Amino acid sequence: MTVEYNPDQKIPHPAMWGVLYKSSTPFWEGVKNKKIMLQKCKSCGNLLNPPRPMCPKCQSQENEWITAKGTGKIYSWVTFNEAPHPAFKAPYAAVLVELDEGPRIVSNMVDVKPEDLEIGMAVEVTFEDVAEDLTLPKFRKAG
Amino acid sequence: MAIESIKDKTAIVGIGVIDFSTNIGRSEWYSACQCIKLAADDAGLNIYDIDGMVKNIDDGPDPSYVQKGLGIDNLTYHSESHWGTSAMMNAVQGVASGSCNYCVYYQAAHRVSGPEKSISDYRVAREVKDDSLDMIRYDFFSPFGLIGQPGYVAMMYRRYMHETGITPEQLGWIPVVDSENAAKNPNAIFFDKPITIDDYMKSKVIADPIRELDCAPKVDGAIAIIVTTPEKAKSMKQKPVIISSNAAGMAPEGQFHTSYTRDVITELPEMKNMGDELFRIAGIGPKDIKLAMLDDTFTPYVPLQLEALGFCGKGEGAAFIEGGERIRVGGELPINPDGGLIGQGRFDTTRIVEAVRQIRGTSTNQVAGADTILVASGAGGPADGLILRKA
Amino acid sequence: MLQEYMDRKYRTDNKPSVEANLIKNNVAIVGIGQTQYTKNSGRDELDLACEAIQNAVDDAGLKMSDIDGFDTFILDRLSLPMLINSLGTPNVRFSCEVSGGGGAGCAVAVHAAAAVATGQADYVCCYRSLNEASGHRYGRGDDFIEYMPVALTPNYGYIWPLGFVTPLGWAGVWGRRWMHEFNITREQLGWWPVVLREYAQNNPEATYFGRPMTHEDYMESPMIVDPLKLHDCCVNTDGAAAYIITTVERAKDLKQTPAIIAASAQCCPIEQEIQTIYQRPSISGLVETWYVGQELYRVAECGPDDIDVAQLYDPYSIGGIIQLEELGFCERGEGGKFVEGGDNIRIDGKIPCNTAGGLLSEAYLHGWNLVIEGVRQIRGTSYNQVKDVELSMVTGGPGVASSGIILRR
Amino acid sequence: MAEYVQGIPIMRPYIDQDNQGYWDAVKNHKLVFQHCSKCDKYHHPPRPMCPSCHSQDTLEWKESSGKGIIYSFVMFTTNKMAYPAFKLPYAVVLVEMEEGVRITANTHEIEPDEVQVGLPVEVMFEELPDGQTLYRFKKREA
Repeated sequence: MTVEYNPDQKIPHPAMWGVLYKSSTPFWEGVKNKKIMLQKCKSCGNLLNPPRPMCPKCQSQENEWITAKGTGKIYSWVTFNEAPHPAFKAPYAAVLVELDEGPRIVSNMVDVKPEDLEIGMAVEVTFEDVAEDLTLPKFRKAG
Repeated sequence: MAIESIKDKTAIVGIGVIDFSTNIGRSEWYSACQCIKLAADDAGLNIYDIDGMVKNIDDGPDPSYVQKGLGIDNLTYHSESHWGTSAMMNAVQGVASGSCNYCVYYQAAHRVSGPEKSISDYRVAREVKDDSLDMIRYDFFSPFGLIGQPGYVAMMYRRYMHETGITPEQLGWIPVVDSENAAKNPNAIFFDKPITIDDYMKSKVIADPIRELDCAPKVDGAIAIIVTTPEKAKSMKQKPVIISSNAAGMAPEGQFHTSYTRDVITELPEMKNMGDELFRIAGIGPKDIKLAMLDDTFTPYVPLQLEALGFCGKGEGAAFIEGGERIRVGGELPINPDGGLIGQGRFDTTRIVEAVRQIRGTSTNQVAGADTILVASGAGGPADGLILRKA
Repeated sequence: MLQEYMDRKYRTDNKPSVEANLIKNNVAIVGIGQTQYTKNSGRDELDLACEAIQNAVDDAGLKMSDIDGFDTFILDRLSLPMLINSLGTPNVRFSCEVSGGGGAGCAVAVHAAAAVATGQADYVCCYRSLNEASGHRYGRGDDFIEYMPVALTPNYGYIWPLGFVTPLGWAGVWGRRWMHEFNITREQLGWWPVVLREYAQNNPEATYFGRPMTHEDYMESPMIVDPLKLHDCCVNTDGAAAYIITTVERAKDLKQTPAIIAASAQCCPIEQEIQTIYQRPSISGLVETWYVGQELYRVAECGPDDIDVAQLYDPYSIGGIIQLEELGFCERGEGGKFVEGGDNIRIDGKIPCNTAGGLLSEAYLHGWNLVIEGVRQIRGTSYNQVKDVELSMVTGGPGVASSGIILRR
Repeated sequence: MAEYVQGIPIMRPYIDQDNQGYWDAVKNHKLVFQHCSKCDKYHHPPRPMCPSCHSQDTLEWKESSGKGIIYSFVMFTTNKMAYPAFKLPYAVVLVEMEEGVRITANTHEIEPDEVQVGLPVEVMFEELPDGQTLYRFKKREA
């Protein structure tokens, strides 16, 4: 099962307000281009997730962006029996995916029912255009 | 000389609580003035002698408003704090550093009937003009429908179940014991009779695995707490409650209820940092605590707090609460004899008020020998706490 | 109401004793840091804050992991958890925010000092980061479209519907009353901005560096809100600044000459509003600045004549000049005459003021730049160094719940 | 003075339990002030407690004479600090009322160069284009 939306409601959009949210802009630009981008400290190689302007390990402000493989495992999940926002049709699940590179990101599953979810399930990324102006990285069962 | 610690440098001398409700019919400004007047009466203090005010940032109008009702000529110390009861720390520092004589910590929040409710609900969904950079963190959750605190906590709770085997049948004892205690507290409006573990298991699962009864409901209320020095307290109306210790704690990669990027997400490292500091300042250990006022805004945090604060070992929190015997009044470590937030609604300062009453011996659900009490707040985010003792 | 202010007799019997004040002479500012002050930083506030804080940590000779407390005031777009997750400080034991806008310019130092003096934190970092020039502006009329008074600030309901939404306008009301009661002239007002602009010519970091202004230029500048002209008003700035507070004991092992806090004060007198302080018996003075000054002098056990240099929070010229009166640098109603010609506030004058250019000519960093300049004067590293500075005063904003500190060597 | 530009919302007061009586009166073209019946004192802006006796149930609304003098004022002459719903220039006056409290308002039929500290004024009411009622001040004989 895939998350279904109520067509007359606006899905919450991430903010891409240019200078106001500069740190995370490359992540969302990447998603538009169907890639998961990860911020990496140029000085110590630490992966920064969520993106931020300084590396908490070495205080360097120099960083670069790498493309994640898009594979990982389910680390945890929540099933919403009541939708906390009118854009979503309950029930649906939000999953926490641990990427093979290490960082964990929140997403939804495609073609997996909430009751079939398991911690440790191998998953791979897929991109879904959920609205005219919004693409989201989602995951399907690997293989 | 600067001092080593705030141990025994301050005391709570007055508390003021208005009747909680789900539709209070008054402004928060009104309730703030009202509860401070009650606290001053309780302390036997002239309102005009109050010269310090602290509060939580979103709860109630700021000191300049409250002052217009109270008529105080000048405050020499005031500030705001973000979470839990961490404003208490500012009150303690203000008094201990000699910046003010009588500092009042007020929390006036009408979370059901007041207009703030709609603002914070909207904020999560980012539908209003809110340009705080804080909003950036929701960007990685909201588009996927992970919205609202019950969902954020459920993500951690599922992992907690997976790692330790904790079950809802165990966790359910928190609301069951809370409801037993709440039934004895006239200001705890959510239970007039205790519920059973069966009632809990039948409670609606809203964000699986979080049930409705795992979450503290919203409430309208107002509380004021007056802090001064133990010396000044001696000549006042009430027996002072000494602040043995007061601390706050944070930890790397922390976010409110969503610290998912940590190596282990099923611990409360902020709470551990805070607890270690609390015990260090007070010079005592978990074994010396007779009663714990813990943050039960969401039930999974209670066993995690027991672990973080050293009341039991890692992974033993679930067994500690199961059956309720050890956490009831009369048990090994009574928890929240006022009914907690599950029984009274989300109102963090109730924990301090109940601790004060227990030490005074005036609680409606008195714990025998409750002379040393730990108060913890801010589970799932920056934590803060107090150890209070009898003078 | 406010009898002690009306009588100019400060009550000391209801204050904690000076001996009980743990902040006095026990706490010091040991590190200062800032970013470039620009009109368009091209970076977000979190990014700017990280840089300024790192600079302050380096200046003090500390490691980032030493910082265990943070302090700022409200109207900040940063969230503390996000900031900490960038800086990587392992355990933050203290944090707080102060309400009241620019009045809290020094209150932040008060609370950080209280934390350090009571052992609740070792090194507290006070930070401010703004994109006011390129991004969100506080206090511009058109920024208020879509805003409505809300529950926590119902008193805006009596002023906003009048097209009366900006602090500059609100301050103009008490400014005019002061001018009216004491026959202050526009020519006199102009000397404050003119002298500050002179200072900025020696400060390469100042916004108006390289752009001098004569008194004639001032007189010819356009009226913004009558009675205030363009050059009566502060600049808009993108940038960040930070400073670090610890005990004098710890300061001994650090890199810089500590700027020791001889006194700190905060106040919130009754009928306090954000500038619309219209219900007080007199509005031709600044009650809050008077309270701050009296408390500072009481704790530091000194008077206005002992102060060698002052950084007065001046979002508008009138705010700076009336503070001179309320702090006792000149008599009530004499502020206009005192600044006339500018000599009294120049570097060799009676009380050199805002020696880096202040909010009008250096930067509008909500008073952080004033604290930093106050520290530089103690260290002897100011671009406009006053000779042999023993006591350096810094204040928070006028017309709001205010604050101040006196620094000493 | 005080005319409006179309299309930009004029702000409205925030009305709650503490100031409902004040704004209800304005709607009925009356100016009232909060008064404590126990202390016989006026307070403005309205508040939930009397700062003199700390009573929360002796506060009442008393109608004002509507007369006062201009205590101070500002004139908005450029769009920089003005609210864009207003046509320039416009004045905001602080009026000291006979009851002793001071209130702010816009002016009615007073030329910019006539606005002076000390000018006697009296209240009048205006229906704004967005339907709300607001008080203003006009000249009166001293």
